[in-house]
Amino acid sequence: MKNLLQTGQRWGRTWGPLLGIVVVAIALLVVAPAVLSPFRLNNLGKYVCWAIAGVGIGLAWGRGGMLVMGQGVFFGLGGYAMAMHLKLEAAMATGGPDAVPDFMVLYGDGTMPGWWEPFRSGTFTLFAVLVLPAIAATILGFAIFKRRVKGAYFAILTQALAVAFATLLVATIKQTGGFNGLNQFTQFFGYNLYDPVNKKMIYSIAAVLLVVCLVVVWQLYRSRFGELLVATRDAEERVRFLGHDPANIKLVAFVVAAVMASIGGAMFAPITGIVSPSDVDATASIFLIAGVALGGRSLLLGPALGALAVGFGRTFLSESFPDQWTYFLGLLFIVVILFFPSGLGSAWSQLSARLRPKETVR
Amino acid sequence: MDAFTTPLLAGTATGALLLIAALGLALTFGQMGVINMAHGEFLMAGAYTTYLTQQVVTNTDLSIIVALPAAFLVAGALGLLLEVAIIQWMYRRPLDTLLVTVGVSLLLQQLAKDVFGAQGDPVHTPGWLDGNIDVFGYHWPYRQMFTILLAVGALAALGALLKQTSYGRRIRATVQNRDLAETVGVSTRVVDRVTFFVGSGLAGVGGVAVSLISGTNPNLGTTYIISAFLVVVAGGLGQLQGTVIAAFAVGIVTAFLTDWFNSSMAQVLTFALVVIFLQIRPQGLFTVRTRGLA
Amino acid sequence: MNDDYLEIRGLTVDFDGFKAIDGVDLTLLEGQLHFLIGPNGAGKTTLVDAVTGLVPATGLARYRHQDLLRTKSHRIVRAGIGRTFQTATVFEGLSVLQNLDIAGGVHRTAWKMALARRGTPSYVEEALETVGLSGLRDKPAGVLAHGQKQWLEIGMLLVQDARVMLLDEPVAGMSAEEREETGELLGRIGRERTIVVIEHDMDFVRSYADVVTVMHAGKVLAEGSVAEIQANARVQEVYLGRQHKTSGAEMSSGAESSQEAGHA
Amino acid sequence: MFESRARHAMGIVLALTAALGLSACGGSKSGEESAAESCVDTSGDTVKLGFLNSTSGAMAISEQTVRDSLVMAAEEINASGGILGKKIEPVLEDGASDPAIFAEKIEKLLTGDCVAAAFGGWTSASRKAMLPVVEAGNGLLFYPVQYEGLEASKNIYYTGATTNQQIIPAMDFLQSQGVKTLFLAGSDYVFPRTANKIIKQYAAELGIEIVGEEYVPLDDDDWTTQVAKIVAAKPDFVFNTINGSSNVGFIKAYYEQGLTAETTPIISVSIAEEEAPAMGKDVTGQYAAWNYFQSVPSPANETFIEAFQARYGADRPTSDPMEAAYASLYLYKALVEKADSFDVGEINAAADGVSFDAPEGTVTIDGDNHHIAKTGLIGQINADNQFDVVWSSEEPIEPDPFLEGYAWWDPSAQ
Repeated sequence: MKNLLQTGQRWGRTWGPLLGIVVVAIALLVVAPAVLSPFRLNNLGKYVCWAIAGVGIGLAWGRGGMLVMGQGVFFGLGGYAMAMHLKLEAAMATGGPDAVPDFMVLYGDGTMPGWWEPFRSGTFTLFAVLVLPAIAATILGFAIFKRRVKGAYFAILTQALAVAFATLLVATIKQTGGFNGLNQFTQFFGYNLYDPVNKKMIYSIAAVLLVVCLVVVWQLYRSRFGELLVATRDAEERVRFLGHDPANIKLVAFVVAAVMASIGGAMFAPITGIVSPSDVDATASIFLIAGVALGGRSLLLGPALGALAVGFGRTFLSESFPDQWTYFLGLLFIVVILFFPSGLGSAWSQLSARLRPKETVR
Repeated sequence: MDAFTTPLLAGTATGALLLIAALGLALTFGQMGVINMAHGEFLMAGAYTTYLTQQVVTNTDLSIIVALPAAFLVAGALGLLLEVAIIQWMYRRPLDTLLVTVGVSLLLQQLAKDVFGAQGDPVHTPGWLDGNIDVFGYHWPYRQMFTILLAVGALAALGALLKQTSYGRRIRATVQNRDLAETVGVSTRVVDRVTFFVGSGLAGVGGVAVSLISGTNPNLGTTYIISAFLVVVAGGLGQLQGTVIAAFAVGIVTAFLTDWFNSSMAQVLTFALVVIFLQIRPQGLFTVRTRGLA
Repeated sequence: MNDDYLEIRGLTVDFDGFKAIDGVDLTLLEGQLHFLIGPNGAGKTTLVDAVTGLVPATGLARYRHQDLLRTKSHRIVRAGIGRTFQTATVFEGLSVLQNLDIAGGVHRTAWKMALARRGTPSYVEEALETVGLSGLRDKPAGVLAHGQKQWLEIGMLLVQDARVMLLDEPVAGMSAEEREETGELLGRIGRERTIVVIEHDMDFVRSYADVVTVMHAGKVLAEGSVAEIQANARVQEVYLGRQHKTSGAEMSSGAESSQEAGHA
Repeated sequence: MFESRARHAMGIVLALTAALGLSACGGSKSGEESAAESCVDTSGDTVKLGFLNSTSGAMAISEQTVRDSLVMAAEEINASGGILGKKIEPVLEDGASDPAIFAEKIEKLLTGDCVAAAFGGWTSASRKAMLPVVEAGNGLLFYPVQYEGLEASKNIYYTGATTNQQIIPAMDFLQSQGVKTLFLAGSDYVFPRTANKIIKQYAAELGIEIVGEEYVPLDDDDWTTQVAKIVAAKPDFVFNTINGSSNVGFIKAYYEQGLTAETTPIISVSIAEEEAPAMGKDVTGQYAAWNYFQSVPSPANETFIEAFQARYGADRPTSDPMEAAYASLYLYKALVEKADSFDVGEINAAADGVSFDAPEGTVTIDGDNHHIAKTGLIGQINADNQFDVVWSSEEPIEPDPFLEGYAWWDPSAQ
């Protein structure tokens, strides 16, 4: 009997999280498109983008102990890479293969910086969405982790990075559209962006990417790397005396988190139709953190569900209480961190752990 | 000549402002490990206190003098309230204090917006501060000199508090070894509260100086908080001299970069320089060496 | 004699003008249980820190022709030198098995790291067996007794295949029974390794030490067998002198036992 | 054993996801566009209009005033019988100072609430974000703020000034004052950069020398070092395109370093009646270029000010964007009544020449570019923080958002 119970528990440990992912997949891919209006589905798509970034934050912060306060930067790298391509697509659709984006004509001298050129290619853009943040995160992470900058120092540096990044974007009007950001896209890899059928398709791509990211972290969490990452979070110096360089372990988690944020950003561009500095600055980065904190930073599904909840709450509260909704956001941080430091997801699992003995009696 | 003196003098004044803002942070961060993201809003509270003081004390020459202790008390009281209501439950969770105070910061900004309105309120510069002196072509405003004096004063007062008073000894004892301090009879609870009060109060004083630059507005705190934290990070923990040098270095370097490029690039480059600096001295300028496995 | 010995020559650690280690020479041979004793502040832990890259030092520390002072901590570990800490530091959230498994991860490929563990590697089984924790393999390390955590740490060094083990007060706080078990364990595994133990408990030192080095104020005071050390006049002086300066209440148990040694 | 199962399981989850994803992915390529159906329902006795302004975030400071005058205009129109006999039912939304939120909310207003038209937006970023949504849904947006021009959408009516109605008149005024040297100070974003590009080209045409150009980020209030450069450059005039609270820091630094309205006057394009008293300095004698001032003498303006202060308090000043927002709702009423329909196509067809006796004077819609003809005014701040009109273009200026009628304009020049 005991054996059976143990088997059951092990079964649950292996399959339980996967079952959770399947439920999320069905909810996002089958239920949501069936019950939501196209507008609300598009809203959900935006939250899904934040959730993808949130999954990466869960890895870096929840499991790796790195409070990444500047994920907006990587969200922005992906978002701007995609937006540059969409902008060029829109330009080429009306102005031929050599057309340049409208804002360069309006605000600049009508010439396009050379580094925009490769983004005419959709393949290159997809490649850039994955590789650009990886390179940026590797350079930055290498500089920070190798010199053993961690804890609050790390958090503050990443936040300062987000501020610097947004400032840079605002100041480079002719290259990045400045404060206005990049917008007025017309198509997404040839598909008309304003056709409801296509919007649904783009939503589905984002949802599938979220599920894929969840599966990736699920595998990472149960791998030896996952164990080592948690070990590094809890006792970084001790890991050094296992013969590992903790910097490398953290770097991997940081880079994976950056790439996920970038993927989220890349889908954000076609779903909202705009990427601007206010989507990637320090405040936007804190929004990303809020969802992860709410859902449970070290859980598998917590960060994603938390990000979806915060996204929904943001829309709902700002529609219902347009003037007071920042109070709710402030209170959310205070209440969750003060009373549920491991997130609401953990509060729920603690409760269910207490209830479980009764269930197994049945 | 003015290509050199202007950024130098203006940067020193900016550095002085950063120093006042960073002193309180360095104190609470160094002693308690608390990362107070609402510190910028204490600056804002100081600025609004200046505005309110000018409504009551209509003599502008006098009001700024009255505003200094008032702002210290108001911001200090806010800090004390924060410590008692929230922070005291979160020691040993330093990263979490960062997130909680982000929430507090959002609340305070919205509160300021609702109480004082989204439009900023004017703060009048007193006559004796409204002028300048010509230094090699730079019309150096008295206000900037006042800011520097304020920073020096705050630093001297804080130094006296730490070095000369029994509270100071207790604070230093707590910074160096909290557990030991407790066993020899220092009430670290009281010490923490005093530190938080003083640290936040200093932000209030900084708020008076800020209000002379830009009046008041609900988002005023966000402008300074990141730079102040960069100063603390670059300065290193546990020693105020690091904070002092870092504050003036960041202020002056930013001013020169602004002069050579523009404000936006200066912000970006200053951040890059801090990261590069941390490559050379990862623990900041000065650090207290501790033994054992951290 | 093969190359598997740790050679230390003129090692100096300077903390802003204070010489915590001052020109230490030591040769640590394989197959011997080497004990490092001395009063608090003598520099024992700092010596281990210097050899394992935790504090910067000058002089020479060489193992298998590798200059340890110019090597990063994790590379030193990879070169076969492992250590433990005064306070047992195991990964409390992970199980005993996971703790040991993680210790064996250095030579795994990236691909293997990305996969979940399957079964138990043989070297992990062996280590479990050797340190006597087989029965507790699935327990979280956090719930282990103090002595068991120390054994787990030694087990992790075994999995790491550390040829040199630097153990910082492994039996502090253990019961007499546990000390005995630890001593035997060290004897067993010490035959084909270089083991250095920092210790205060002179009974323990007397029972198991092959070679004892006494440190005082950053310098090596004496080196030899237990009997030679006990007969050494300078060693006696250091411990007796220390007794005069310290009040009885503050004296640690370690100091008491060393003082005992001085008299014996 | 469990490991291999887990891998299978992972494979199954991924395959399932792919299948679910693909099933939802029936996209259609461009060209086979499915036309957006309008859901606007005006069959009842009300008509829904969306007011989309930031009431939170950094821009709330400005946009709240626009919201206030929109709400007042709606109440007035309802009191006098509504539009085509239908009462306005306002749907209020917060743009939260975030362009992406503006894009989201305008879509909600158009497709969820099915409003007949939306009013609002402030920053160009918010307008740019809303533009494709409004065009795709074939809705209507009324944008009430002066902006950098270079835009015309059939689905947007621009009731604020474009550059040839504010920037160019300001330059004409400077020339009339005999200005020879000019310094440009602005916030570091699109409007000031674009405005200054136009100013520099026109200045060359007018023979005015630009002796300096400085930008500071929107959220940075410290202008001390930049003002030092103005002191050194000793220009005849300063053209100020700073936006928001940064103006306070600029003005304070300006006076601190000994510059005054007598020595080196400033002409601003974003300091109005609301902002002037918030500077903490006596800014008497400084200039601003707008199309409306509270001091404009007209019966329509008297009524407007009276109503506004009765509704929101006697101490509330009225300013150009508020007036433009107020006028935008009345222009919409006039458009609908001329077209005798709420249909966007019919409104656009009837648009040319529709006019309204606004507080600033009579404004008329240009049917081609959907901007309106406005009179350019220069005001000088008096001791009561009101503006005395010191210069006027006399006639309403036809809107020319792309500056096609100006030979000196070369968009591709730096």
